[in-house]
Amino acid sequence: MNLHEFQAKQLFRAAGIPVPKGEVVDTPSGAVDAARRLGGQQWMVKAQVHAGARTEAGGIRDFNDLEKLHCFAQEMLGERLITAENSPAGQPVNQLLIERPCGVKNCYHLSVMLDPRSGQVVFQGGLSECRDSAELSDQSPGNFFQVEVDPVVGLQPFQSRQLAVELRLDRTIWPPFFEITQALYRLFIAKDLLLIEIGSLVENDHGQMMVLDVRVQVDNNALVRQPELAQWADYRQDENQVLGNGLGFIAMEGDIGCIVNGSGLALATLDIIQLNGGSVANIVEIDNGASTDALANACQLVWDNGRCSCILINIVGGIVRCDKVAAGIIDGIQKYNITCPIVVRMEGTRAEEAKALFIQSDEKIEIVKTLDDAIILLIDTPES
Amino acid sequence: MNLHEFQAKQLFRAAGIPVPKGEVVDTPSGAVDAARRLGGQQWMVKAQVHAGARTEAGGIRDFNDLEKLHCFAQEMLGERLITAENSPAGQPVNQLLIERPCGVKNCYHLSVMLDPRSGQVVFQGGLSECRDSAELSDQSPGNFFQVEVDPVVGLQPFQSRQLAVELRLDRTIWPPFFEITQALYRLFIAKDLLLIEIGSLVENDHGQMMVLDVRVQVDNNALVRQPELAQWADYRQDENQVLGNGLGFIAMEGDIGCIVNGSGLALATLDIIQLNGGSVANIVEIDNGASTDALANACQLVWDNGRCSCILINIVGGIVRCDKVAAGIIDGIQKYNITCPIVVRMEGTRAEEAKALFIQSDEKIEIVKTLDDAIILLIDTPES
Amino acid sequence: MAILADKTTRVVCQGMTGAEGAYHTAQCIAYGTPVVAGVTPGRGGERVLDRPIFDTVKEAVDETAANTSMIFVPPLQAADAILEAVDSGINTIVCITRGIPAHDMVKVKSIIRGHGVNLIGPNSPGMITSEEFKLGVMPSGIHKKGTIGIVSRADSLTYEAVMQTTQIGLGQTTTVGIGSDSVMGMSFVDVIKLFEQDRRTKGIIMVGEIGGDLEELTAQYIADEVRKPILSYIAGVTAPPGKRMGHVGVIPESGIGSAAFKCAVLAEAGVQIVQSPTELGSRMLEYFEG
Amino acid sequence: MAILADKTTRVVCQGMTGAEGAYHTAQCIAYGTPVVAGVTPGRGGERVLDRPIFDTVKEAVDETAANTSMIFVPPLQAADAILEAVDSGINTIVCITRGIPAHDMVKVKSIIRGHGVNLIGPNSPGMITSEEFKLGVMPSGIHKKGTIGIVSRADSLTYEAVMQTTQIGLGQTTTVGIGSDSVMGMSFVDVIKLFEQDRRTKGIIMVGEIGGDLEELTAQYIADEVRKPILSYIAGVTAPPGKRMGHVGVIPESGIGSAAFKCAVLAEAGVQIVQSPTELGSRMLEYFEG
Repeated sequence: MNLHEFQAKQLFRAAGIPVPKGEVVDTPSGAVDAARRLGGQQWMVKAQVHAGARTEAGGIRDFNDLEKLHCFAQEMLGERLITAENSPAGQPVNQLLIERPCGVKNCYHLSVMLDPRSGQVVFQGGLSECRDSAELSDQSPGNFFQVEVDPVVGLQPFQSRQLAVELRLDRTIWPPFFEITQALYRLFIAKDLLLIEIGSLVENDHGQMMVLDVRVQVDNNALVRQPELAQWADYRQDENQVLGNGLGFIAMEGDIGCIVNGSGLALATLDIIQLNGGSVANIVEIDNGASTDALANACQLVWDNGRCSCILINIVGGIVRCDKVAAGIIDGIQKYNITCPIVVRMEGTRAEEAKALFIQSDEKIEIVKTLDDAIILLIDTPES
Repeated sequence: MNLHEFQAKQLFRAAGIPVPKGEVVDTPSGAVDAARRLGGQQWMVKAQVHAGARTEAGGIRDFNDLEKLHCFAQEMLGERLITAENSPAGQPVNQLLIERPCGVKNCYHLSVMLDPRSGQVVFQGGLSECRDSAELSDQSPGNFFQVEVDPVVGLQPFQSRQLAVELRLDRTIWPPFFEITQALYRLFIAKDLLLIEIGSLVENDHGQMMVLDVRVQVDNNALVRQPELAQWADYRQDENQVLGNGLGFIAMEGDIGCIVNGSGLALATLDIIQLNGGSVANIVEIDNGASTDALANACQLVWDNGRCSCILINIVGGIVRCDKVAAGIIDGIQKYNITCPIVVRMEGTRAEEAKALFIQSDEKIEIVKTLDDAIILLIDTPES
Repeated sequence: MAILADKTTRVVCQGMTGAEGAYHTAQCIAYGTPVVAGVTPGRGGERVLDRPIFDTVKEAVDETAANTSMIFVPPLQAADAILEAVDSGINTIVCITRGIPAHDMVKVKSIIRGHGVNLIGPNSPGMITSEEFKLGVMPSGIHKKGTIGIVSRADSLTYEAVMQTTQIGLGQTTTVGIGSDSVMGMSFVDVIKLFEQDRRTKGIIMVGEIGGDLEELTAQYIADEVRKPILSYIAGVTAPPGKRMGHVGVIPESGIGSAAFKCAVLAEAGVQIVQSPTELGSRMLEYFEG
Repeated sequence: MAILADKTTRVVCQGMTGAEGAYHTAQCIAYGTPVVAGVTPGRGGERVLDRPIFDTVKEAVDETAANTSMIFVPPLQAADAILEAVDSGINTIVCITRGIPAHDMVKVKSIIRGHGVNLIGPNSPGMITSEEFKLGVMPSGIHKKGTIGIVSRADSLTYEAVMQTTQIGLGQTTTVGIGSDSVMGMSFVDVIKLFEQDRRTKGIIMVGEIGGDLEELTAQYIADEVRKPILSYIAGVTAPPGKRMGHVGVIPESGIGSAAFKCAVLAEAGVQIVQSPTELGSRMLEYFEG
């Protein structure tokens, strides 16, 4: 799960990592009030979406005129920002972060991430071409270097020194840099983060270190023990996501809706349909945690008020039991009044019981034995 | 460094580990006042010395009569308590701990210690023959069992469960027991402890767990980063100790005083003197950290106002430089007006310079080449 | 028996008293798996599925000589369960639990490194030696004793590979789902190494998917060490690049993580690539007959 | 060269810019030790003793191919210094620093286990191959090239053993002080193993002391593996039992930790025991001549 920049900075502030003075607002007048409270003659206004490359997309601007700031806020709020890193539909801007800018002497980037393969926490750093807007987008592939931390051992002081030396930091800022690296590591561990990406860790004009821009990603699996972060979820930002009720959603542009169990089968179903000339409208992945209600909801998501012209239900039961899925889907078909053709292919745990349920349901459902059979029914022009 | 029981319990209380209500006092009237404040009809009075086996030695008693309690406090305070675990001179009782007793349903002992060889933190537990006085002395060699914790990994929940199962704890007290083991581990690590020995971990009449008796040992090397514990040092308790200024002291009963560098050489010097029929009055070990002042102080400690009849100075320089030691000792001899014969044997780093200093000093000092030569000079009756 | 289990295998199930644990353990027992005990803290002394329940794995090992564990405990307790199994001398662990926090798993990996433990999963359907031994949640009926070793990281797609090889008549030796979490125990390489050494296994099917670099890392090993025929399907060849695909994350245009890149490096390593999972069985058969 | 150093050894000194570090490193250089660099965080770029100073061990290793470290940093920074050395690829570390908290050292031991690093100390006088190579703080003058390997955990008493063997004319191959802290790196066994394998070493002297169980643990290894003559002195045979003896702690009446027990198990393992350190040289000579 991604955090918004203002949320990440709130975590940083609590962890003792210096960030610029700032306020988050959701109205144009709020933006102006915030700028007044922050004082000074110049303000950064940063659109809060779960994507990088906001500067190039016009989502980050600086102003020295409150009227212009107000206009920009008015333009931005409620609109969708399309950056090089998000989808063509962009993401909604519901909040703006207003900050005091800071004079930059030197600029670095520093990431902390979990390397799933090695099982290490990796600090990766490099020099950054800094702009005042200070947001990381495409990095020039400069001299990156990394330090690997065993999560059982933790970040050692010598590793912070190695980072400082590699970054060629002025020795006067070693002490605050060491504090920042240790605080970042503690935060990374304490909050179950998968990624902290500081686009601009700057040494400012006063020889202090400060974080201007940061992206933070939290482990979805850990949200149950991070209730304060779970509250920060902004599902409006991600069209394709794990919905938290045992469903995952992938939006495509075609006309065949799919309900599938497991991500592998979802991708394979996509492959088979598209390699046979069909096109997929969307895929709902269900997992073992999906309740009967969630399964009905899956039908609603796939059907999407008639956007799809037919639906494929492709379930290979294992820990997921086919009959339970069938019951939920039959509920959904009736509840959401789904009228398009539905093709069902079920194998594995309790598949026979499931098929019996479909037959009893009186809904117009074709039950097929193999995926190839399903394809024939779903795709009008198999020769394409 | 050992802590007093009341100090250990203060740590426990802060760590959330239940201990009986109690107060520490240093006067008989204070003892009575404390008992009144604690309320109830019965009180435990526990002499605070750095040794176990206090109950058998009469250092722990329970009273239901405040006058008798007052008398006991009067008898104890300012006296030396001799237990089976301390030296014949005993240790001074300067404080008493007054506690409310607690009804005991089941009693266990549980130790946490650092095993230097394996480098593991060892939890050792067993059933305890519990008395209300609840102090561990010699344990009946019952069924001990242990769980080893890698200090890098930390105590895992399953290890607490293993302990609970081995102790055959009633499942109703598993949750508080798990909390106590985790709190003990955190305390052990956070405070640089070498030993936590809970003589009586009891399940009381109300099904709660409580620690009645505990001994705690802190790593001397860590006192610099444990300032609050360093303040709790009670040097009156230990006649033989590392004095903190680079000197260690071992008191014996003979007549030859020794100043030696390093504990190995101290023991070897003791061996050589005693195997040759001599007897040692005391040994001061000096280490590299000893200042010139401390070295002079070493002379005072060894001389002990004339208790020793001769002094052997046996230094093999390495990181310790002989000339620096010589200078400090010459100072000491003059400052404390030491009049007995002094034999010096110095080898190693800057030994020649050291010998020159002794010769220039005009003090009556015999310089010898080997330990055997020193023995001949020191011991009148080498044939014994 | 083929890989990861033999005549000496004795299974303890951690979390056998839960609904999922009890259901699937019963299926395993019915399949012939020697399940000897269950472990649920606080439930020691009970019997479930006619097997004794212990409070700790250590007791289960002491009393029943269990050496293999199947784990069904809830996600936040699963890392502790794995560490308990390793500490108690269990040498093969199948962790079915999904949703374990990544930080827990990287710590587990670091701690058990060098212990010589086979950890399958987490978030794995488990492993099954067809018609002999099952340690997991896969449907039993579709597996048929045969000659193909299957290893997959694409959960439900594993069954697809199994059905294909069953229908075509080749059957399977052992099928291993290595799990679809990013932090996993045994990798493709670890399992393929066992298949390469196993006399009964004549061919290997590897089912991968887009994202990560696991298939890329496996290619070099295959090129250097694997002599048996090996066939692979990578799910997601038609997934649009630059788009977030569920738990897989954003798929790059090209390079590490994309299906095209994975297929290319595997093909170069001598792996036969199929474009659709429906071809898995027929292409393997072609290999043997052709 | 004898043990723990050879023609490829290149030494970095961590803490060389401190007073002790500079003094003793100068002595080591004078003795012929190939000291190539120093490391002091924040002092990189300076030169001390005509050697470059680096901020990190990694830089020192990269620039000077150092593979051995001598550590003089203050006690609370020493554990980090050891870990830094290991992380940077140093394979032999002599830690002179005394007063390192025990918790720091047990963590270090746990972390470096399995890294194949030789850690001598902490609280060690270091090691010296007589008239060739010195990595430590022992006085140089008393060492004479010869045939006896000396290992000791009794700091200043080590020099006593050296002087004895020098005076009697046997001389030493290498002398190793394993340090007198309770948590230590290389043990008696680790060093004796190297002496047993070393062709130049003809006899071994082991200097122990009361307390702990290190000598007891060594006895079994000697009985099983050591063929060279081995002589031992255990300091404290006359220490009164039940009494606290400085840092050694309370000495038991009998059993593990007492001098009598240590001497008995060592004698049973075939070790010659001397009662006084003044006999170390003469008894070893007797052995060779008798």
